[in-house]
Amino acid sequence: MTETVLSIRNISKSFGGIHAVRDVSFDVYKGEVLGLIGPNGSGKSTLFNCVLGQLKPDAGGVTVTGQDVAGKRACELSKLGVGRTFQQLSVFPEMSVLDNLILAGQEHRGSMFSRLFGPSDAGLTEEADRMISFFRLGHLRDELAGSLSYGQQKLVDAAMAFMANPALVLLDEPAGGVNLTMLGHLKERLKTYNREHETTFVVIEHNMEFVMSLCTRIVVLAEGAIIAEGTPEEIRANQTVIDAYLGS
Amino acid sequence: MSDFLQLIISGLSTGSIYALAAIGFTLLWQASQTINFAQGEFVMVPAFFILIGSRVLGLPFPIAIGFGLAVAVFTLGFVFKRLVIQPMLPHGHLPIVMATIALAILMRELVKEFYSAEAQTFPALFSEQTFDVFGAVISHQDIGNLAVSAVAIIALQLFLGRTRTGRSMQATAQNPGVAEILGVNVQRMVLYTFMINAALATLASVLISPIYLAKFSNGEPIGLVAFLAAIVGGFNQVRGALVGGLLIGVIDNLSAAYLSSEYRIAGPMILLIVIILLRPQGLLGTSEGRTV
Amino acid sequence: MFKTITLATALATFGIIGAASAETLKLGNVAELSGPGATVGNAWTDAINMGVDEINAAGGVLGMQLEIDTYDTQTDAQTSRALVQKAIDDGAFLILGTVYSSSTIVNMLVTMQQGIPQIVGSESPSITQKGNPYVFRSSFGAQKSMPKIAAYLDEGLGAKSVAVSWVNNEFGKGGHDAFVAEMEARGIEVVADVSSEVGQADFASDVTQLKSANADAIFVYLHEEESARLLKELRKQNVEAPIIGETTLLNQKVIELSEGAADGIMGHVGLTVDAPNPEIQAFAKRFSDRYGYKADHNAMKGYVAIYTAATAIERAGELDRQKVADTLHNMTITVEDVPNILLNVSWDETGEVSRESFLVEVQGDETIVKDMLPAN
Amino acid sequence: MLQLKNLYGGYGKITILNGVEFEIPKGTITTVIGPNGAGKSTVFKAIFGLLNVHSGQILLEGRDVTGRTPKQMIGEGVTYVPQGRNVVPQLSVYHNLELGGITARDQSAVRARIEKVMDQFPMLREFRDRKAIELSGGQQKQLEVARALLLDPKLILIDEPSIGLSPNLVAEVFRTLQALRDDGVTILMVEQNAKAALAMSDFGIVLELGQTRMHDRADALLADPRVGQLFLGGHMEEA
Amino acid sequence: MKQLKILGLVAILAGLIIAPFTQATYGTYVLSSWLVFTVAAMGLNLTLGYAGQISLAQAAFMGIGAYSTALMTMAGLPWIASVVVGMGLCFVVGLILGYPALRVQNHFLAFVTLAFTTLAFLVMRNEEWLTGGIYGLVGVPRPSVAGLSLMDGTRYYFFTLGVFILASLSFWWLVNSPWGRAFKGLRENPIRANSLGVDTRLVTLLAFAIGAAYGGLSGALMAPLVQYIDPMSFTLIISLKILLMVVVGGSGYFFGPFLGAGLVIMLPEFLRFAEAYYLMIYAALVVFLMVVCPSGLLGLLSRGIAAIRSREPAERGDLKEGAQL
Repeated sequence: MTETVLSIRNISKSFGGIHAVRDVSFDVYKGEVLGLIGPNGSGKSTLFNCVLGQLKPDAGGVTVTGQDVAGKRACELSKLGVGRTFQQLSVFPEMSVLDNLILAGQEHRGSMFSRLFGPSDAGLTEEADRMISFFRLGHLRDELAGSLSYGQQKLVDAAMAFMANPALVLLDEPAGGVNLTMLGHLKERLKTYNREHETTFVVIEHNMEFVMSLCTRIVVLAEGAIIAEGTPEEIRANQTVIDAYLGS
Repeated sequence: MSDFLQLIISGLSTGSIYALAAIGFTLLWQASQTINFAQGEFVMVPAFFILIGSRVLGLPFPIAIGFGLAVAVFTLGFVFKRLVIQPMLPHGHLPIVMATIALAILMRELVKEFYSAEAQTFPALFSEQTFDVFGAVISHQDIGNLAVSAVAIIALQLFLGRTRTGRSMQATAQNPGVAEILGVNVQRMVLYTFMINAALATLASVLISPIYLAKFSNGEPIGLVAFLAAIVGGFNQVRGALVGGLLIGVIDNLSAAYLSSEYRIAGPMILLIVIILLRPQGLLGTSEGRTV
Repeated sequence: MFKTITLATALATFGIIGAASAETLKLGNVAELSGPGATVGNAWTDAINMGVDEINAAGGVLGMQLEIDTYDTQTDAQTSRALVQKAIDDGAFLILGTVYSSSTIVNMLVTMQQGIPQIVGSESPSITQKGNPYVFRSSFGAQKSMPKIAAYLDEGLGAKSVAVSWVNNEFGKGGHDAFVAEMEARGIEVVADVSSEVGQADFASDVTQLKSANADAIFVYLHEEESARLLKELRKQNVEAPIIGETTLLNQKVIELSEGAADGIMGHVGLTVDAPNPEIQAFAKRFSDRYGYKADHNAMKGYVAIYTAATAIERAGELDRQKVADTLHNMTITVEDVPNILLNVSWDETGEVSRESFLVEVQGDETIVKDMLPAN
Repeated sequence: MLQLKNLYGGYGKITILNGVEFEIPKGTITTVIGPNGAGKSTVFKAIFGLLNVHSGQILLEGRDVTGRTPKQMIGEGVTYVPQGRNVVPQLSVYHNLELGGITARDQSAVRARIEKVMDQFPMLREFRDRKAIELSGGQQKQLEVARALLLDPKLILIDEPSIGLSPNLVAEVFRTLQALRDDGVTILMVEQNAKAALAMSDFGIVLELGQTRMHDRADALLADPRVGQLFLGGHMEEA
Repeated sequence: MKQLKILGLVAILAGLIIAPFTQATYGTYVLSSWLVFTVAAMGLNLTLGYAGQISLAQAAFMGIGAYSTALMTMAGLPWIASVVVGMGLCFVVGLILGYPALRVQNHFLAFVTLAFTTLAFLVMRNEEWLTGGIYGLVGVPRPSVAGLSLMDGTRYYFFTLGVFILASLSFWWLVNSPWGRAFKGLRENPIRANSLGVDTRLVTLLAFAIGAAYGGLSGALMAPLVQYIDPMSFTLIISLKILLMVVVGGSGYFFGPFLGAGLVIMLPEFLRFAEAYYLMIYAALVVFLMVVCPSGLLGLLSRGIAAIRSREPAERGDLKEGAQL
């Protein structure tokens, strides 16, 4: 079996009597694109936040490449090789696209002091340019990120998550609000990146078509527990899943 | 003991006036996230509106107060909200902070140039007669200030709680989105808040000017104390501002008497820092949501 | 006609001072026109302007008309320093101001470095104690007036203890230190020493401390508005001890603002418009006729300052700054020579001023001069 | 009752509604379903005047009400219960109810109406003096629905009433809505819980990508296998 | 465009070198004080404009720098040693003062720093044994460079200009280094920055500490310029004045504080004809500027340039390409 990148073990979390996540366990392996879906209120976001160390689970634990993430700050998690994107637009609007990407990578280069006295781009311009052209944003390289269209900003957001060569990338609703043509482009780029770098993805997404065509494996949550797991085809045919979405 | 009592009572009397300024301050914050660095000048200026009414226009004093109130509510409420704050609201805190600082300078200079650079006496609402309680001397003015402030604050609470407009204002402060879908004219409610702030400031002006005298430079210390009171008490509570105002009035007196008169403002300042670090929502504030 | 033009051209060609400047003499007035000191600076400035108009109407100084440029320090020491420099750059022959000691201490460095005579209205003792040969006062330093008060406390009131209320800035600190030194010298005990802030609103705690000290007398050294607030609070808390002060406490403004609470206070004033001298009365009348408010000691300081400048230049006989400064040292101006100097006055070699002063008492809303104290 | 004609609209740069069209009859319950991001909530906001309509028309009983403010819509007899928590947290239950009638001139009528509404929701009477924030999620939702009834509306827009409610509470809310319909109120509802919602509705509308895909009787939609597939990412043919 | 910028810079520098020869002593003094305040404003611009942390403590830091310099140089120690000590002290105090910023933001932070400024003032005024109390310290010597006395105003101006250029260059280098990028990240999207590995806590503290050190440098230049320091020069009003410089010029723009300080210091000169009204006019202008353009004068300028630029090419290539995506 291939190497385990993310391991979720018996996570439970409740808020004021409501069990948001109940005893969820699964592993994600190197190079996988795992989709995490479920109707509203199924506990996806809670689980996601436990993985990101932002919520402390009541029970269970999360390890990334063998290291416990409990109590880790976001910047420490990043150093562990976890990249992420955000549901809302999350670029640095008053900085150029290039600077956005350099910032995304620089903290992984050298020490605080070597960065102060080293080159101003931390030696990352080339790599950032590669990433920019990979996402076909070349013509926007020097524009302020905040002046780009919504879809373009989503691309920049995604590109930033990859700048530090992460082992695991968590994509939080990457397709939200992106128009159809842009969506196809985003999906294709993510797939290509995954194939070329064997980076592991975990995707939360409501757009089922996007999830089904991007992911290699899907975990379905409902009312805080896993109700199904399998390939997109299997999930699509699963009556429990359909019921969960349509309601009983 | 009588000294201590004296300090407490005097502190409460001045503190109640601070509370009026502080309450207006918190109302603006709740309604529109406006931090008004000119709040002290908002207390300083109405005294001059009233003096213009009584000395220049020759109105009898009670009518002059009404005149001052009307002018203050219009300029410091309506005009301030529409012309200054409203265009800046989408741009965050800093421009409002800077603009209100500049506005404070503008108001000071206007008063100095067009009225007088000199301090002015201001007629007192209450007699300066005094009586003794356990050795402490209390004047009618002390009692009057406390009473008027208390009545104003209770009236405000009743207005906010019991009237249709008051409840609409509360809804606007606590959850503007909901207020809107219930048909509340959110912008108008915010405007009312500004006007109430101006009215409270006028009241504070009427109470404080007989003691403090009316002078163009008075705004700065009053504004500073209003800030302190608002933060110490809790930015999102009328009660908080009240308690904060009284507390600052008393602590100021006590630290001057028992710590060091040279370091007297250090007392309230250290209290401020401690409160912000340990309980940023203030003594009575709630951490979630904004509440009137 | 033709001749004059030729002459003017010739003068200009030879680089001799232009015709216009031969007829006017520029002085700089650097004062507190805005900020907390605005009241003080405006009175000072108004009196100077009145003096200039009178002097010009009487033929000017050395045959030249005076021209006064006024600069606003915003009651800020650093601004005042810059503005004194600007006034010098603009060609001021002599500088008048500033009134606030905090500013004067800074800006007198500039006039000293460039050898420009400066007549100030400040009362902090340190100004004339720094060996600056170009700085002169138009009123007493606190170290001159405090002995007079000490003598009165000791001999007049027979006080054995005293409580002091002072404002914690240059003005108050200077007066406080000089006063406390005098008390020590005379063996009067300072039983309460209460400082307050400029702009302080609530004097309840100050008065509580002054009252509980049970001193034989209370000495007050605050600015006008704070004096008024303190007096009101003293009356409110029924303080019985005699209240003694220096010039500021006995200012008309304090009496007006304290609305009766000043009744009965006593003290020493260097200059007062209530003095029974005909010159002072005439000045007070001219001033209130012209400006519509009553002159105070700050106005008198300004008035004395401009007449001092005019007289010193006149006596020096030429536009030589060093010579004017030398003339001012150890100079005496008498009312007979210059009526508008208001009182006979002398300067010593440090620039400190000496003249008669007054012991006054407030009765109702009037200041009554009780006694005339000799110059020391 | 309500008719939408070729409606386009959205937030800022993003257009979400791409020509929504439907018509709902008076005195019925219509449920709008569709995958997330289909624009269901956006349609409600557009109707209620909380969103800029780029083009198209909204007709209420034949009158054009496009571009009205929320206050004007309330005046037209339309109320709106948004998604999520929408109570005023620090006010009491009673005062929250009063806010529902805040625009009415006659406040004594509002008070009478509150009594009536509290009869319908006895829980509210029990907790009338509690702060709204102290109620459970389900109770808060009931409070919101009750609040929307205070002005005796002709049309109620309800966005996802079932979120955070236990199944028996959902059933209760649905029963309340049916009772309202029987009193002649028209109800337009968005619901994730599509099956249960369609089961109690008269009509159903399927939205996808900001367009109306299907519009039929509720039972017909319930039987249509394409509806289930739609949620899991299949595309629908133009209906 | 870039050449134009360099040309502009050279012209400004040349202007600064020639300026004192065209000015009387007063003009030179005003220019010197502009340079000094620009250094302080630059520091605040780092804290506020680049890192997004509001601070009303800059005057207190100037005070710390000025008192260190005055005390040490009056005791006969070299100026440069006092600068090191003053800036070091400010850096450490800045680190400590930055701690509240980790907990609270916006107006709360403003008030913590406001209280700090007030407390610093009280110490400067009341601790007479150290600071000379309310009278301050008089007769601060101006340093000598290579045996050349700088007592002359013009010489001291050039000395200030030299230090100013060094400070500007290091500021330029700092904000364009990865640190500068991290500061901006903190300002624009702290959560995102943190998720990318930026240690936002450390960066917040550094933003405070470095900004404070610039305040200290400014104070160290000011003491010899004025040759006198007293507590009144470091009150809250001065902090507000420096804040005004940063915001009016354009916070977050490199040249913002240069322009802002110039305006705050020079505008009264230009408005002097208005006599007593100049403060009024000035205040009214600030209110107006904040209402129409909260990003300051440089923000207004760049908005103007953007408007002109976007009008020029009627069809932008990138829009086309973007549309294809």
